[in-house]
Amino acid sequence: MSLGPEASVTDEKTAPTADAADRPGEQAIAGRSLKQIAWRRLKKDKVAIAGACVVIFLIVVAILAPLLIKLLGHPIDEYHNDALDTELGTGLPKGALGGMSWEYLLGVEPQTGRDIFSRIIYGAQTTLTVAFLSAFLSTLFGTIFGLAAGFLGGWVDSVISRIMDFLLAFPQLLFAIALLSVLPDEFFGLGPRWSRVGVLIGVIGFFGWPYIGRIVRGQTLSLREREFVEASRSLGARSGRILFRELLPNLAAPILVYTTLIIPTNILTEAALSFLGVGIPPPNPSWGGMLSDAVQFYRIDPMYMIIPGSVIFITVLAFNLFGDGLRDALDPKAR
Amino acid sequence: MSIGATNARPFLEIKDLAVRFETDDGIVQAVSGSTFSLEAGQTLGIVGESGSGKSVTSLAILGLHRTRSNAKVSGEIWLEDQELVTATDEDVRKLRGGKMAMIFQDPLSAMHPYFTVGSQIVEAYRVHHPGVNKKVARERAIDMLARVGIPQPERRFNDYGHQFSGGMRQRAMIAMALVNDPKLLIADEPTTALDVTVQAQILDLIRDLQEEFHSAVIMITHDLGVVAELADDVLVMYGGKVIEKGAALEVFQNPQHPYTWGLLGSMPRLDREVRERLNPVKGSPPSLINLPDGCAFHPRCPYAGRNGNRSFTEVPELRGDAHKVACHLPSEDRNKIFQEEVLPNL
Amino acid sequence: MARKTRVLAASGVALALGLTTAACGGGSDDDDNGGTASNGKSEFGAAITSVVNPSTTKGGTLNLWSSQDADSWDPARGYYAFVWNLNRLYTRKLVDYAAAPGKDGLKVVPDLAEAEPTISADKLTYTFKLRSGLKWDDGAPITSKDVKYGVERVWATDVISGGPYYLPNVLDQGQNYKGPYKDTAPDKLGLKSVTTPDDSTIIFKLAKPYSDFLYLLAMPGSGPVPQKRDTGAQYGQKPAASGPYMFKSIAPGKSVSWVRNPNWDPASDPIRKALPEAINLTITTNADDLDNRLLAGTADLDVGQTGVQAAARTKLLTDNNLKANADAPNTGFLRFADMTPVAPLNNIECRKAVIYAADPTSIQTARGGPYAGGDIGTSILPPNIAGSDTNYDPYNRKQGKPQLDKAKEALTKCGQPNGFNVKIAARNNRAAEVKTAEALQASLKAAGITASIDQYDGAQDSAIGGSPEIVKQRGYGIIITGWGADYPSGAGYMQPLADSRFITKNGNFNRSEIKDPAIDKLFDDAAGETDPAKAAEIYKQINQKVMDGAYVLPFVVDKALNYRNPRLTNAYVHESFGMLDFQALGVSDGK
Amino acid sequence: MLSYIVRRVFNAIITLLVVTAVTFGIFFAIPKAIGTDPALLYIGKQSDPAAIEGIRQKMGFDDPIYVQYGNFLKGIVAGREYSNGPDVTDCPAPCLGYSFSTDQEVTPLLLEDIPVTLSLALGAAVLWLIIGISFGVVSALRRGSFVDRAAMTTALAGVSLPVYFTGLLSSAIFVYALGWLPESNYKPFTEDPGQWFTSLILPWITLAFLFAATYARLTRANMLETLGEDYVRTARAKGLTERVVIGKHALRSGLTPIVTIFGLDLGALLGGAVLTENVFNLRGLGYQALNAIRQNDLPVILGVTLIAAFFIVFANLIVDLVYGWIDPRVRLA
Repeated sequence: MSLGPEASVTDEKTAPTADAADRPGEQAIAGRSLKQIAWRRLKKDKVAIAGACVVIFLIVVAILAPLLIKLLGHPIDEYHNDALDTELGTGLPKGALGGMSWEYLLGVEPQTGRDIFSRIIYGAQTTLTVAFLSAFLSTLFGTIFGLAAGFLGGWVDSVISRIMDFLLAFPQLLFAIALLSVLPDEFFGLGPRWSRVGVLIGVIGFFGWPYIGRIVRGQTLSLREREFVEASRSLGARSGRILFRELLPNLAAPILVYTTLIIPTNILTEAALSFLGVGIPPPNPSWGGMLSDAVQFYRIDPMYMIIPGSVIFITVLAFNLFGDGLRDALDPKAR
Repeated sequence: MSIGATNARPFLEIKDLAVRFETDDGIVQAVSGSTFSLEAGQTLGIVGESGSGKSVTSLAILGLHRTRSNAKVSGEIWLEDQELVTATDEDVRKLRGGKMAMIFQDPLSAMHPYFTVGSQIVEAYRVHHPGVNKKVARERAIDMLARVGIPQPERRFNDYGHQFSGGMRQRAMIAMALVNDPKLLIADEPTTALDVTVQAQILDLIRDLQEEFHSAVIMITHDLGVVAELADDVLVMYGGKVIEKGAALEVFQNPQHPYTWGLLGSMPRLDREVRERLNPVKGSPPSLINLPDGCAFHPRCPYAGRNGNRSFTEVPELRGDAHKVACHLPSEDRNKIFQEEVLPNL
Repeated sequence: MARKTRVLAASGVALALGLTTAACGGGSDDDDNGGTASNGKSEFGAAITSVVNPSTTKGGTLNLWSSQDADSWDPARGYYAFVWNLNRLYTRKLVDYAAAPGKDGLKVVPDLAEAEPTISADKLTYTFKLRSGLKWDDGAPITSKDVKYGVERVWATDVISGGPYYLPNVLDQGQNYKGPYKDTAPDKLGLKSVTTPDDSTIIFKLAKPYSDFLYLLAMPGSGPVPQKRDTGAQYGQKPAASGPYMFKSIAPGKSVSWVRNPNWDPASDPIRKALPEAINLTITTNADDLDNRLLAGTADLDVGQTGVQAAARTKLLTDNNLKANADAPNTGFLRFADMTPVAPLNNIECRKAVIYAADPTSIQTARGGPYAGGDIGTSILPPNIAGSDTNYDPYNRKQGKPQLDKAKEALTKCGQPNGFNVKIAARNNRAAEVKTAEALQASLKAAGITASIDQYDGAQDSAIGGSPEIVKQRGYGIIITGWGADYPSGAGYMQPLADSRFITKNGNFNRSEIKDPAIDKLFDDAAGETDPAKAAEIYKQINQKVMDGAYVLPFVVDKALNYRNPRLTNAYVHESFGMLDFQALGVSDGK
Repeated sequence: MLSYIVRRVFNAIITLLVVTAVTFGIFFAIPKAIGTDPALLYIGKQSDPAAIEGIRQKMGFDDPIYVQYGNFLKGIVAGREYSNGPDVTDCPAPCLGYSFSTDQEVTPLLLEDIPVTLSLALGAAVLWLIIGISFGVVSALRRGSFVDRAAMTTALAGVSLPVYFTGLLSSAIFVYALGWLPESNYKPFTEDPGQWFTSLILPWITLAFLFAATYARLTRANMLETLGEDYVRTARAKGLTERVVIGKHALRSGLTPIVTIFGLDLGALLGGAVLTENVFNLRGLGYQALNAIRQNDLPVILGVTLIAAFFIVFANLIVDLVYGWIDPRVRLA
């Protein structure tokens, strides 16, 4: 997660928010299942629900991208010189607000005349795919290694913990850039776009796992000492059973919360890497790449910067709102 | 204690105390309609399960709910001649730690980890004795540490909480609470976190100190044994309400409320062979957001409806004089049940 | 065999963020950028054909700015065009380009030499006599031995790498000379083909006639270096000055300041004006800040001369008062794509299909538009090289539209009626090249040609795009590139691009791998041709042959829209650099 | 305590070695993998075989990697000499080698960048600490109030805004549209304090905004947790004024985690604020690093990575020590 564009290296989300003042309330509603409680709270959290709606909307848009573009836009790599000012030779979009019109809903790119609307929608595909899958990857690795470290203890724990410490003490963004700039552009016949998506998922997912790993390890350690695990162990339960029947279900809530919360971070990271020129290769659009193109023009065609920037902002905010809501609803400390 | 009497108020008098918390999930009625009083030099035991409102009651007396914006307190709390619910924050603050002090359940978490034990006691002393210089305060703190039985108090003065053993830590907490000779001492489960042997020492200490300072003590606990040992009067709370109160001896010998019976049944006793299992009160504590109508205990009460009255909507009052109880069941029925069904199993 | 384009400043940094636009340009058409102001008054493009604000007023400080530092101040190591231009301030050579606008500037005239060299009848021996009284900035005399020593340093690429490497090709002649640092001769002047019979005479002996030889001697690396003051790799930190200005201080990445060289005698120098009292160069990281300073008049000139950024460009093009102090000269660069022998582009018809399918306008716009990107390119010879013909448009590109019917036709002839797949290679550190590749990709799509873009490490261009083996291995069919001449002759410009003998394992620039004996022979003919007009005719033929073979797809003839402070005097574009002649500049207000 | 420090320092050194070894390995392996020669990178514009051979010898590219790595380490500790016969270049300790692309010594190159990054990071840190912590504390104390909600909404927006967007947006507004600030053009403080300040205002604010948002959320969460702690209740029960309760008892432990995080954040930033520096054209370590990566300039990449790792590891060390000083439980454990 710290890959995150110049974000705090810490995971502020680990900070518990349970307030002792609420404890009477907690006791009061004890007895209902955690799921029910969480769902009830989540439903009441209008902001989180709004976030979730935006997220769902974006996912639908990304899935329907080809259709939407047919209906409302133009192919992403179609040049439209007619939408640009060629008279004075500035190459800027004709008309106000970066050339916004019914023809081009979000205007056109300077110097190429490509439809920004279409490119934003296609960018959503890329961004969301990368963000979700890399979050999944981090979660998978984080859970496996965190569980292993916390459950097995001993040298396994020390090795995994050292690796996690090491990865966290690494100039990660620099390293990701360096790695991305030398990894192959194409493999498995996926084509440049999806190959790159794969590489991005790998790199972002890889640098993200220690964060989940640390949390899972900590939770496992504390759960391991809890009565119910002790009890089942004393009853002769095998490790596998303890792991999957006792530990994992209890880890599910925090894992879900942190997975949700690294998605927005991954979006920012993907955008940052694209912004720095090691993301999705052109002409495939990505939000960060569009912002990076906009650097040249933001003084004279600010819309070209504002649109992808705002889209990144709204998407990340929506995920954060939803994630925060989910965490508040599920916060294990509030149980 | 009779209302309208011209003689002086009791040392502490609580009238219709109610504490509510507004939470996201609804209003939590932590304490409702709690009324009791306490004389100087006396000890009141408040017993109940967790969530029964006993701790909230004590916090309300000290005014510690005031910093919580979601807490609402109503009713009256009279400490001698001063009403505390309507008093200003500043007035209450001045009483806190001075005239009334509190000992908490877990001395480790109740002590600031970054400050030495000594400095925390000094701080408590100086806030109520603003003119006193550090040296005097220090001597006072060391003196207190010695009085609560901490060996080598000069040396321990500079230690941190985590360097103390559990019992010593609680002694230090008591020293901190008593440093200003409080008239009212509230001990909230002071021995729960301690070993059994240490428990006894701490209880002895509290009793000794009470005698020495002639304080009134409120002993909050879920352990009836503690109450039996220390308390003059007993208050049984359930679901935020006082359901039985009376002299300790009276309540123990002749408990009136089925819930109290349950509590007594769940008490391990040394004078009796260990049974296969204790008799806990079956079921879980009620939701304070949606309290059952009428007697909050009725869903768990094994005797509810014995008299054919299955309506619990009417709130039973605390009836009777000295020994009071809030129960739907007529006292004859209860006595019968107690004698025939409960006592043999205790 | 070290041929390499001069690196233009902005394209050299190419901060990936695209913070600098590589190669911008403006102007309408060819040479006549409206610059008709022969009265010396400033108007748009005036400095291209005439001297703006002619003056002989001395004094003041010239405030030069740059968004990029020099590659090296060592004359033998610098390769950026602006560095060569700035070298004229402190490095004199035997011969140098004349100080004049227009085609006159392409002439090489005596500098340290007192006259044109005596050339033997067999065109193999060049004898120069030095002027008398020439002095270094420390007062020591400049001798022919200093010149020879300077020339020898070009060989020493193991110590002072980075500069052009033409002279060894002509003068080593099998000696396998290792440069002065490994020279076993006691005076370190062991190069046999150059002799210095006395302190004012230097004789070059060539193995075969080479008509462009004087151009090589006009490069900064051929200037004199005093052996005593040579510190090898560190020489660039304090180079000796033979010209009118000497270094006062060099703060790498920050600033440079020059002051007058007291030992320079104006009488001995027919080229340099030396008007300002001092010259400062400030290096900034913020190109937009530089533009703002230019427009505000607090900076005099961007020495990169690669064009202002998009924001300032818009201002310049929309404000006629500002525009009057701007020029959009040809930079001497051509932006084009090489088509390699990777199938199916080994078939001429397939190559033609690409040329016809490419949309000249969208590529031009992607490069900055008709004004900022440059004129649509039609052949490989840019207008500043003798032999070029701006009306020569074999593929009818000037009309600005892709010719899909012709492309289809060519595809059919090529046996690929449904189009084919091709890989476009572009340097990842050149934003404009990537943009060009995208535009090309989009227009090829319309003709059914499916192109994918491969961005390769631009820092390793010579080892990737410049390696035929790697190109083949990676299957690059089209390589986006750019090219500017190191010296303004047809051979200097075209030979590395089109002569089969210039194909090298690394650092290759004949990336189309043109192997046409007829073209090779024409180059040989031109080398022996001393009549410039006849040579120009040969180069014209070569140009046509290359275009007939459809080896390259020219994009634009690069232009740069530059702004100059109105207070600058003697401002004119020097055609050999494609930028203002820095040594001629003065300031009108004396500040 | 002493053995604790020694152990920590030892760990730090090991981490640094691993970081450099990994970086070195990767960047050595990469040119091999894609079939290029680092000597070619040095030569840049030439491909003269003699020149390439000269560079190869001088830089020792023919040596096995562990020898090269050994030489690299030796250079840092004792300095080294590059030589291929007549051409000897002395690189004094701490020698990080020569840049492939500019042929400059890496150490002074990076030393020049450090003040830029330092100015950026420290200035921003002051801002974000003040803003983040004060809003976090106020929000925690007035939980649910308008101030709390406004601050937390802003903070959530803050953590959702990429710094490269806020950077561009702020300069579009304040530099270009309103003209309140000049184009940023960094000057060292020692040369021109005024310009130093004006060129850093926007980067500071941009960077601080992001971090302040994080810190406000974090501070609030920590403060809420601390305010719920038993010892804060004890402090109140002692009759301490709210000022003392909050200012002494709650803040002290509520801010302890912030110290940790601040140390790590600052450490990471000192290694180069890649995005901010690039958006604002600040030629610091992050700017240098990105450029070097683009040009495959191994010595510079290695140098920056080493410095960045050093700052991170050093910050970790400091945090550990400070933690021990603040929290007696750590110190006396």
